[in-house]
Formats: sequence, structure tokens, C-alpha cells
Amino acid sequence: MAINWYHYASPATFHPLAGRLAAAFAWLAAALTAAGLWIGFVVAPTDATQGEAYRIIFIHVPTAWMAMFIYLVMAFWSALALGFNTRLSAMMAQSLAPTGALMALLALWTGAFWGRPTWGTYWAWDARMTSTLILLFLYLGVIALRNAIDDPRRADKACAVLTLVGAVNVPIIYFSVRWWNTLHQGASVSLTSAPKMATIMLTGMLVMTFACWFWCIAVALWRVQAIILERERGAGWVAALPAVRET
Amino acid sequence: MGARDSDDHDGGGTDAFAWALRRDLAIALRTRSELAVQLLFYAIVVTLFPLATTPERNLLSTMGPGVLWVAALLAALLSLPRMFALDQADGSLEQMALSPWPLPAIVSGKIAAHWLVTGLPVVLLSPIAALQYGLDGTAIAVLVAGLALGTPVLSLIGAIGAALTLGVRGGGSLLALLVLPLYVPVLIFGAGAVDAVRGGLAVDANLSLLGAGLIVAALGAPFAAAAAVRIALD
Amino acid sequence: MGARDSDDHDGGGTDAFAWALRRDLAIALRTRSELAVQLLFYAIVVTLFPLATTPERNLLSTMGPGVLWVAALLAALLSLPRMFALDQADGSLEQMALSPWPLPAIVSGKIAAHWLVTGLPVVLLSPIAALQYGLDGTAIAVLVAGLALGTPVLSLIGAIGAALTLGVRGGGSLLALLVLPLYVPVLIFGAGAVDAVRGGLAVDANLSLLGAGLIVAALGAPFAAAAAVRIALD
Amino acid sequence: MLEAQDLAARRGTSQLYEGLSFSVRDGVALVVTGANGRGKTTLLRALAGLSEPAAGTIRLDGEAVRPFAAILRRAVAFAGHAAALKDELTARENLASLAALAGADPSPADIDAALDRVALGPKRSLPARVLYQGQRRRIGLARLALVRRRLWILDEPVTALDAEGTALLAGMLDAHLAGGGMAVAATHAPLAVDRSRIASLSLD
Amino acid sequence: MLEAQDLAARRGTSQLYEGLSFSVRDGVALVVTGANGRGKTTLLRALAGLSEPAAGTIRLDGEAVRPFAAILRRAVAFAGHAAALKDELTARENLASLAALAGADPSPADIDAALDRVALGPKRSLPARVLYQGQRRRIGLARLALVRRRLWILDEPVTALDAEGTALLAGMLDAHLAGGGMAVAATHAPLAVDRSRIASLSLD
Ligand code: HEM
Ligand SMILES: Nc1ncnc2c1ncn2[C@@H]1O[C@H](COP(=O)(O)OP(=O)(O)OP(=O)(O)O)[C@@H](O)[C@H]1O
Ligand SMILES: Nc1ncnc2c1ncn2[C@@H]1O[C@H](COP(=O)(O)OP(=O)(O)OP(=O)(O)O)[C@@H](O)[C@H]1O
Ligand SMILES: [Mg+2]
Ligand SMILES: [Mg+2]
Repeated sequence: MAINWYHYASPATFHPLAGRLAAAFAWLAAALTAAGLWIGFVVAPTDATQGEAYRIIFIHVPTAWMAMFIYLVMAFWSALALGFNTRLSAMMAQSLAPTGALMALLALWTGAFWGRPTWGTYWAWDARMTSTLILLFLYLGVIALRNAIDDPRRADKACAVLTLVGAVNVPIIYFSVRWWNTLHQGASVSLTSAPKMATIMLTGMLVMTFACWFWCIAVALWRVQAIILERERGAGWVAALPAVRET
Repeated sequence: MGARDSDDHDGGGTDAFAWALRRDLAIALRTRSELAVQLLFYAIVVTLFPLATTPERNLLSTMGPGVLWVAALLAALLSLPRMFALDQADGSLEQMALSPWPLPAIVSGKIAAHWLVTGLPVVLLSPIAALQYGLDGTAIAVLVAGLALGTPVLSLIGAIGAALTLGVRGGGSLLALLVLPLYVPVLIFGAGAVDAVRGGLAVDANLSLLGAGLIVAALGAPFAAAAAVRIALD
Repeated sequence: MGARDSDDHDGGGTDAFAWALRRDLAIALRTRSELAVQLLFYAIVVTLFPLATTPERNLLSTMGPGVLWVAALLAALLSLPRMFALDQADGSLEQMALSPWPLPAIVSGKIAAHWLVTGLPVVLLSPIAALQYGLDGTAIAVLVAGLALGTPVLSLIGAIGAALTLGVRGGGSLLALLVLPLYVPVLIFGAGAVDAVRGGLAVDANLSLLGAGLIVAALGAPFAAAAAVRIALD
Repeated sequence: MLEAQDLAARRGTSQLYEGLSFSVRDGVALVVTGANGRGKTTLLRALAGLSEPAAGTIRLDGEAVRPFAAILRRAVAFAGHAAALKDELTARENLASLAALAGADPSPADIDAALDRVALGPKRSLPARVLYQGQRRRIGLARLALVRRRLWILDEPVTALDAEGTALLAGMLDAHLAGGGMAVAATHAPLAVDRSRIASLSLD
Repeated sequence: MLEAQDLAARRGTSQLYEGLSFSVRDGVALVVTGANGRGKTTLLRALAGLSEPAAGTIRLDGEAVRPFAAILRRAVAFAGHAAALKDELTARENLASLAALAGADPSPADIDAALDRVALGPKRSLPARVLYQGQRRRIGLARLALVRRRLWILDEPVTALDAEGTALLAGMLDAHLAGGGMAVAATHAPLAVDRSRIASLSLD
């Protein structure tokens, strides 16, 4: 089957498609969130050692995973943008950065508020925490670089280079931080030695992860629509859009 | 010859490297005061910490490796904005990008010069600074070895950041923001090596990781920086 | 009127101060990303230290005050070169020096704007950073109080350095070199106050010294910086 | 009346000019000419009180003035190579800010009128970043008109101006001189101003 | 032969030019004119391979070239607004360095001869910092002569040159064209070159 990718890679065709896809993913995300929250807060039992506080896991782990995953996706689009000089890939990368930063921030936030009851502190220089913090800095760096460059075409390329360099570095950072931490001392709280996670909790976490994932897709698509409109505002097809004609 | 692609080059990589290295060193030596300023900055930052924290020997020697590494990193950072900006301002950068020589080789030469001017002095000064923090002989040796392997990585990664922020609003601080997170592994392995030897552990793992990082950075960074330079000229 | 001397002024000091403050804030707010970059730089430097030294809580809380102060100082330092350089490059500085308003008042307004843009955010972010280092409530309060008194001094003294190095080769590093020794007392009193409160000692001596420093700097620095600006224009 | 007596300028080790004496009466524009690097800009900056001459005195209305002297700062409008515009601010904000700095207190309507007069009305809300060189210089012209100073010091005022802009400048200068103002201008191109009001000084 | 097809340039959201097609044969100089800000510099940079045109293709000898293409880099000598001189190096060092960068390998005698030809011989050991703007441009002329490229791209080549320098440039350009070279020059002032070798392109 021959799909004409270039057809869909044109902002003019992609704009309406993105709108339809975004709506679909948003509905899916809403449904999964409802299911996930129900499992997490109603079905799952209270934890023997941590009490109710452990329920943060249903937000914490999905957002932490998404923070890392989105960076990979962003790097993928950046590579396409540099390799094939496609405008749309750069716009996709641009639209993902704020969502990724938000996910990293949420993971940090929920983690910190989880740490208070369980470890007695908001923050410890634990490997995962530290590498998530640095990941947040990388996202913010990409966003800051984008804001500092006036010409969008130049910003696309510069951000793509930065994202790819960061993509090489993210695993290195992850392992270095992990290693650094264990060199000095044993982990203050070992998560792996905790009793095997109950199936119901795992289900809840997975459902929430998908909810989170779909929500990210929906938001990214909406954002890319906005970016397309802003960048192509000189083009004829934008002027012909019903929403634009009305104003 | 069929050299149709923008990334297809004429060869002459060694010439290009030597040209850029020689030129940038010549310029740096004519403006000797800059070298001195670089060293003094390092010395001052290293001196500030005991003042701000505590003069206690034990604590100082624990903090020492970390502080010396952070100071090296900040010294590198401070000199990065000038790496390409002056060449862009006077038009040399255009001429480099239009040279038949491969741009990544030219950029490598500039990076090497940058390290010789900003990194090497820090490496050479660090034993004296380490004495201030009460580090002993082996620890100092590991510190120097780590800095010798790590500071070139700082110049290499820094070159990418410097090229990306060329002519961009808020240059210096933005550059710091982009580059510092990428410096983290160097910092951890470098300072970690000294900590390891002070704790009686083996240091080869840390140093080999730094060495591996140096090789990866040396192979990749000039290409990324050259790409960023071209983007900046566009 | 007999206004014959170059240091004899027309009055209008308040107008001049308000004009410069409002103008520089407006410009800073238009380039909002710069504000964010400033904050992020501080956050990253604060993060680097535990990575380079040790994640151990006890040690961290001992180092904490010093590190947070040094980071504040470096954040101020990094933004100094832009304090007058942009105005010189686009010719605004000439017009300021030729204004009938007293130049020290204009310079004061610019310094105030600089502090609001670079110092105040650091003061506001420092409690969160302090939590990362495991400082407790009172220590954090003293830290914030110290920074609130001390960071304006950094901007004031920095202005003199920024004006002195206007248009000088190797500006950024030279500026660091000139200014850092003058920052040392601020650093010692500021970090010392937190150390004192953590050791159960009284902090008023340290904080009053910072306050006194602020008054002296506020009265003297604008005149020195204005004189340096005139020299730079010559 | 502006007088210069025995002015000299040195740059590094080389002498630019020496023993330069002249005076500019009210209603007269002094046009300074000379090849590149002869010191036109240096002279103008000294007259504006931005730098100290290597030797000699400058008098305004008979009173010797030093650099940054208050009477000079109240009398001079200086337009150098750089337009003193902030890229981030709009044309209107820039003009208002510069006028306030010079001690003038124009109303928003005055500002808009001044921008209209230099044909920048439609661009008044654009950030200066997007203005062309010529449009930027026009804001400088509007500033000159707003701040009402006795002595205009203009360094290459027609650079980057097109024919219309040059005519605008000439008109403004004419009015300024007719009103008893003084001007000193360094320029390569001749100014289209009433010849009787022009005095010349060559540094070659 | 250099061909441009349907070139367009955009800066921010505004279109500078569109659908621009032309060709430059060997032995011909294309003179690009247009008011300030019409995109002359932008066009020249695109032709030199320094930036990607918003639309259209550039061909050298029939082969489409992208920015920084190797064949372009071997064919083009670009002289932009900035002279690419390092203040710290002497005139001679600067010239030697620039020639090497362009792949030429002149002997010290060649360098001195080239500097003599542009009447900079006596200044050859001075650091570029102390040279006037016009003298700096002359080093650029010497560079053009040394590097021997087929296609000269010159942005406002006569700026800051005095009469003698302008004549020097015209002579060199004449010789270059007579030898089968091509040139594209953006200029406000006319070039004193054999009229039959000149083609014109106006961006207004
Ligand atoms: C600001 C603080 C925190 C951050 C930035 C953070 C970050 C992360 C990240 C990045 C992951 C997923 C990556 C991986 O699996 O290795 C994760 C997973 C997890 N985190 Fe956190 N975390 C924080 C605090 C906490 C706290 C306080 C707890 C509980 C006491 C916690 C419990 C968990 C659990 C149970 C997982 C799932 C582990 C698994 O994959 O089995 N986290 N966190
Ligand atoms: N800050 C400086 N330091 C050293 N030399 C300088 C400085 N500024 C100018 N010069 C030199 O002083 C000389 C006179 O410069 P000036 O700008 O006054 O000349 P000008 O007549 O205005 O020239 P132009 O026609 O190019 O504007 C020149 O040779 C110049 O190189
Ligand atoms: N980097 C840039 N970003 C945004 N706009 C730019 C940039 N460079 C140039 N421009 C704008 O693009 C337009 C064309 O500029 P260009 O320099 O090509 O014109 P030009 O014809 O060479 O003008 P001049 O005669 O002044 O040299 C101008 O309006 C300019 O303001
Ligand atoms: Mg001049
Ligand atoms: Mg141009």
C-alpha cells in the first residue's frame, strides 16, 4: 500500500487532520482517565506500609514515563526535520516541548509530595529525581532557545540540533546520575525491594499511563494546529478557513 | 567529481584543523591579558568557596573536588560566548563556512585552540588550588587526570552551545542554560573519580568513562557545531 | 543659574530614576525569555553542586548557604555585561549622558531595574533551592533576608564594574575579575548569617552589616558608575 | 554662539587636527567636511560635550564649557551614528522615551504628530526591530523636532535617508536656523539649506 | 554560468522578492540595484550559498546547488559588508590567513606583491586594528586577486573606497571578466567597467 506521506506532511492537509485526531485522542484520554482514577482511588486497596499516600503513584509514574518518552519523540521529529527539511516535523517537535516540560514538572511535583510522607523530605538527591530535574532543564533549554530566535526557520533547525545533542546525552545523564548516587551511599529508600506490586495497581498505572499518553498526543496536535496557523498566516488556505474568515 | 551535496568535502581536514588552531592561538597570544583573566577567574572562584562555607579542613577536602570541578566548568562557560561571536561579527565566520575545507575540521581547530587557551591553564593551575583544599598527592593526581580528560569535553560540548546561540537574544545566559545540563556527566565522573580515590576505591572506571566521553564528543561535537554555525549564518 | 560644572545638575533626580527604571523594566518584560533564563541559570548552578560533591544530607546542609550565595553572585555576574553594553551599542548611553537629568539618578534607575530582573527572582527562588539542601525554616528565613539585603549590593557594585569595562577587550572576564573581590564581603556576611543561625548564634550583626553595606553602596555606587560611564564615552 | 579655540584631537599617538578655531553664530549651520578618518566625528563629540578635547577650549555664549557641563546638556541635541532606539520598544515608545530623557514632556498627541510629520505615522506601533535603517533615522528627526534645543550636532545626518528623508531634514534644519538655532553637521553630501546660513570647515 | 530560477526571499512574514529568474554568463557581471532593504544582500547571500532561498533553485553550470554545496564553495569568492579581518593580526598575516582559508597557497612574496598592488605595501606589518575602513577594504581586494575564483559576489564593493580604490576595483573586475570570470555585485554607485560586460537587475 502506497501512502503518500508527503501529502500528509503538508501543513495545509495536516491541519484539518490534526484537528480530528486531537479530538479523538482527547476523548480516549478522558475515558481512560476516568477508568484509571476509578481503579486507583476506588478499586485499589490501601497500602499496608504507605497508607493512602501511595496513590500518588497513579499520576507520578505515568508523568515520569511520559517526560522521558516525549523527549525521544521530540528527538525523532527533530531528526526528520534536519534530515528531510520538512517543516511539519519541526512543528511537531516544537509542539511537544512544552508538554514534555509539563510532564517532567508534574513528575517532580508529585514525587516531591510523595517524598514528604514516605521519606520525610521533599527532596533528596536520588538518581531518578536528579535525572528528571535535568531532563526538565533540557526541555526548558529547547523552549528558551526557540523563544530567543526570531526567524522560525532558523529556530526549527537550531532547536533540532539541540534536541538531538540532548538525546545523545539523556541516557548518559541517566546512567551517570544513577552511578554517582550509588557510589556514595545506598539508596535511601529502595523501591525495587518493596513487595511485588499488586496486579490491580499495575493495571491502574498502565491505564493512567495510556490516558496520559493520549492526552499528550491531543495537546500536541492542538498546539501544532496553532503553530501551523501562525506560521502559514500568509498562505491562501489559512485565509479560507471558516474560523479565520469570520474574524 | 560529483561533489553535489553540501556535506561532501574536498578533503584537507588536517590543513583546516591546523589553520584554525594556529590562527586562533596567534590571536589569543596577541591579547595575552585574556589568558590571565581566565586564570584569575578560576583562582577567585576557587577562593570564594572556603570564604562562603567553612574553613574546616575536613569539610573542605570533601567539597574540594566538586568545587574545583564546578569552577573549571564555570570558567569554560564564561569564555564560550566569544568562541564564534567575534568571528561572526567581523565576517570571518562566513569565510570559514565558504571555504572549500570541511567546516567541521575548521571548527575542531577552533575548539582545540579554545581548550589550549581556557582548559589547559585550569588543568595546570588545579594542583595549587587543590592544595588549598587539603587534597593529598594521589587525589591531586586523579583530579588533574580527570580535568585533562574532561575539560576538552567542556570545550567540545560548549562549542555546540556557542554556535547555537550565535547572534541570538540573551546570548550569554541562554548559552549557560543550554550547556550546563549537558555538562552534568562530565562533572559527575570527574568529581566522582577524586571522591573514589579519596574513599580508597578504584578510579579507572570513572576515568575511562571520561575518556570515552571525550572520544564520543570529539567525534560528534564538531559536526553538530558546524551544523549550528551554518544555521546561524542563514 | 551658574551651572558651570559637569557635576552640577538640574534636579529632576526622581524623574530620571523613574524614567530609567520604567524603561529598562519595559524592555526586560518584552524579552520575557531572558527573565526565565536568569532564573534557570540559578536553578542549574544550585543543582550542579550536589552532583559534583555529595548527595549526603548533612554535608549538603552545611554547604548549602555558601553554595546558594555563590550561585546568586554568579547569576548577578553573568548578567552584568549587558547592563550598559546594549545601551552603548545603540547610542542610548550617549543620550543619557547628555540628558539634563543627573546621570547618577539615571544610573540608579538602571541598577534598580537590574536588581528587579536578576536579583529579586533569585531571592524568590532561594527558598525552594534551600529545601533541596535540607535547610530548615529559620535558616531559610535568614537566607532570604540576607539575599534581599545583599543582592542589591551585588547590582550596585556590579554596575561600577560593568561601566568600567564598557567597550574594553575581554570585557566579560575582566568584569568578573574586577567585581568578584568586591563581592567577597557581601558573600561572607550573607552566608555567615545563615551559618550563625544554624549554629544557634545571633544573626543581627551579620544582617545589619549587610544593611549598612547596602546603604553605603546605594549612596556611592551610582556616582562611581556614572563617572565610569562618562569615561567610557570619552 | 558657539566658539572653539585652538582645539586639538589626538587618537592614540597620531594627531588628527590641531589649532582649530572657529565660531558658530545663532542662525548658522557649520558644515564640517573631510575625508574618512580625519576626525569629523571626534570633533562633533567634543563639541557635544561627550569627550574632552586634547587641547583648546569650547565656549557657549562666552562661557567655557567642560565635557558634560550642565549648560551644554541643556543646549545640545546630538544625533550620532547610532539612533539610540531600543529594538524591543515601538516607534512611539522610543520617541516618547527619548523626548522625556531630553527633558521635553510631549503629550501622546504631540508624539503622534511628530511621527506623522516624518511619515512614520502608520509604523508607530511597530517595534523598532522591524524598521529599516532609513525609518530609524526618521525617528531621530522626529526627536530633534520634539526636544527643541538651540544647538544641533549632527553626524552624517543624511546617511541611509532617501530623497524624501533628505528633503525633510533640510526643511527642519532651515526652520531651526531661521528660528535662531545653531547647528554643526559633519557630512559628505551637501545640505539643501539656504546657502547664506551655511559656514564651512574642512578638516583635510 | 550561474542561473537562478524563481527565487524568493522572505524575512519574517514579509516577502522581499518573488519569482526572480536570471542567468549570469561567463565574462559577465550582474549589477543588482534597489533601494535600501529591498533584499540585495539577501539575494547575494543566497547566491553565495550562505542561506537557503525561501523558494527557487540556483544552478551553477547546470547543476542545482544547495547552500554550502562543495562546488559552490570552490567557485565563489564572497566579499560581504564585513572584511573578515582580525584586529590582532597584521595586514600581511590577515591576507595570508584568508588566502589559505580559501584554499590558495601563496608564497610570502605573492602576499607582499598583492598588498603592493592595492597600495598597502607600507602598511603590511601594521595590525589591522589601526587601519582605516578604506584600507581594510583594500585588503579585501587583494584577497579577491589572490584566491582566483570564477564567481565574485560583492556586496557594495565601493563603500568606503576613495577614488583611487574604486579605480583599482574596476580594473580588477575588468580583468576578471575578460578572463572569463563571473561577478554579481550589489551597488548603489555605477561600476566603471566595460558596459558590454554588464547586466543589470533591479529589485525595486
Ligand atoms: C521529585 C521526586 C521524584 C522524581 C523526580 C521521581 C522520578 C521518577 C521517575 C523518572 C520514574 C520512572 C523511571 C523509572 O522507572 O526508573 C519514577 C518511578 C517511580 N517512582 Fe518516583 N520520583 C520521585 C519521587 C518518588 C517518591 C517519593 C516515591 C515513593 C516513595 C516514588 C516512587 C516511584 C515508583 C514506585 C516508581 C515506579 C518504579 C517502577 O518503575 O517500578 N518516586 N519516579
Ligand atoms: N576609540 C578610538 N580609538 C582609537 N582610534 C580611534 C577611535 N575612534 C576613532 N579613531 C580613529 O580616529 C580617527 C578619526 O576618526 P573619526 O571617526 O573622528 O573620523 P571621521 O572624520 O568621522 O571619519 P568618517 O568619515 O569615517 O566618519 C580615525 O583614524 C579612527 O580610526
Ligand atoms: N536577519 C534578519 N532578520 C530579519 N529581517 C532581516 C534580517 N536581515 C535583513 N532583514 C530585513 O530584510 C530586508 C532586506 O534586507 P537586505 O539587507 O537584504 O537589503 P538590502 O537590499 O541589502 O539593503 P541595503 O541597501 O540597506 O544593504 C530588510 O528590510 C531588513 O530589515
Ligand atoms: Mg565619522
Ligand atoms: Mg545590503
